[in-house]
Amino acid sequence: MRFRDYLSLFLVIILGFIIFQAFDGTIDNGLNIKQFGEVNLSERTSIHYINKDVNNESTQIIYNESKNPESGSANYVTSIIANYRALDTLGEITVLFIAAAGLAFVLGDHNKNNAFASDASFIVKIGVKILFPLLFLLGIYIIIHGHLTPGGGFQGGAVIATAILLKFLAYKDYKLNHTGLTILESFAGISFLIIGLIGLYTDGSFLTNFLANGTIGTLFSAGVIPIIYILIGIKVGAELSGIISNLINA
Amino acid sequence: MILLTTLGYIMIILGSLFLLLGALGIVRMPDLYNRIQAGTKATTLGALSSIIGVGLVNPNWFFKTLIIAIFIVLTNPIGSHSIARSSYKSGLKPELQSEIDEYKPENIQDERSDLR
Amino acid sequence: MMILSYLLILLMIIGALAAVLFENLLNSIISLGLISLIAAALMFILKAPDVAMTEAIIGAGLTTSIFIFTLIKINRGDSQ
Amino acid sequence: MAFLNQWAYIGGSIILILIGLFGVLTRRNLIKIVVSIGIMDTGVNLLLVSLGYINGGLAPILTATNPTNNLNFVDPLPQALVLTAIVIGVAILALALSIVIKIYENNNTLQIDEIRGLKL
Repeated sequence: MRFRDYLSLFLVIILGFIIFQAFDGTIDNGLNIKQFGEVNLSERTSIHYINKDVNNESTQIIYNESKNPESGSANYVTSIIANYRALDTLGEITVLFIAAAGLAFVLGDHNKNNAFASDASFIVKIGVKILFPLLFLLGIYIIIHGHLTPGGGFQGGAVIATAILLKFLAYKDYKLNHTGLTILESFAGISFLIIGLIGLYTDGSFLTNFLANGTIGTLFSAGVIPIIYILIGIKVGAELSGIISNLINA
Repeated sequence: MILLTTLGYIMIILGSLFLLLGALGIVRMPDLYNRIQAGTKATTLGALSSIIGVGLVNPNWFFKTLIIAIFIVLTNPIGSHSIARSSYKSGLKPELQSEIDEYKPENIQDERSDLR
Repeated sequence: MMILSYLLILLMIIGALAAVLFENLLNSIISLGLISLIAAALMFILKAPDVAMTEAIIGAGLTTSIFIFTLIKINRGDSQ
Repeated sequence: MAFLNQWAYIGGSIILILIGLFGVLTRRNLIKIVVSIGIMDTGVNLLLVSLGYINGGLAPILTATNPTNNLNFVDPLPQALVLTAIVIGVAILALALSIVIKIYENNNTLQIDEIRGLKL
């Protein structure tokens, strides 16, 4: 440990003391941070999200019975990501795209030296041959059921990227078709924007839920939310696969 | 119904016993290859039986637990095989030297190189 | 359940100290994966299954493999 | 025990952030610095999720066993924020690692003391 280390330790301890003061719920510090677990949900705006009705009075929702609430997905996290704050999600996948493009720009495009000297063993090859379609199917299942169960586009896209990572681990000459990846990404992004613009045209605000909502809790429900989540899944899967492919073949 | 629940709890207890045995094996065994053997075999059986036990206790989840069990059966042996192979290739010697080393490249009679 | 979560938090802090203080790069990368896995378990205890799934897939799976590919690249360059 | 009940999650994640900050400030290996940034990322995510927890709350998903919205759910808003933050985090780590690879190719070292100039 040199002098710089002790100085950093001192600074970090001072900063930690200040942050702990800010989170102390017994002091009235004007930050409205309650004690752990004592949050009153009605003091936060998200109580409207819980009632799935921001514009009108709150209603009661019953699983498998209620028809046409404002955002018809049974998973509240999905209805926030893909409906109430879908503009944030659009910005987020833009950030993801910029990071992937920056990685490809920095690493360059010489697809010559592979990361691995030889193929994996026979057992791994056979295992990947069985596991790859199963993992791909699991990813698609997670994406499609994003509005009913935990999961959705981000998780399913990451599962699909993991399946492609397994292919890279098994075969040293495995290459992804980068043109196809680009087409998939562009298709997903443009369709997201077009769905938002259709909402702007029909109901007067960007990314409105303009399709019929259906009964809450069934597979064909929640209007545009499953479509948006499928597009997010395609985009996230393509971009994470592209990142992995660029890192391996750099 | 009570029968299924009892069976499920028995399987969970059995599975955790196998997991405990696997952990003991990892502490007790002398080198990496023995540890992989203890860790993988006992852990696969333990995780499998406890997951099936969960599916029996709550029958709504049975098919999902079956899918998880299939994934464990497929991935766990492949992973431990890769670990053992890469540690052999990077030159880790076993603790107890044995005379026969069938995995050496000159000892393999078969011409197909991808069987190694 | 609460005792379990306290133990997990303690293990996570020990893992973070190990990840920062270890000299070997591979050890600290594996410690980072361990931290992500424990954080996924804690988020499941905090009733956030979506976040737990994401953290388990991305934090423990993809991040670790990306770091290890970087290590492979750098060692390959070192030997040449 | 009441002290632990209140401070375990919040304190643990703040300590995680501080450990990551200490690593960023003191380590000299570039990959070690990126690992420390990853630790800070995990700590921030855990802190945000634990701020939305409610004692005795349920996971914010309507199912056949929790069929109505009158139940006591935890706050879903921090969860949605953290869900996007994790995906952005892995992309940013990958970008940082690609820059690390380039720096290694140009300078043949990872120690930040020995890197002279920015000859990219």
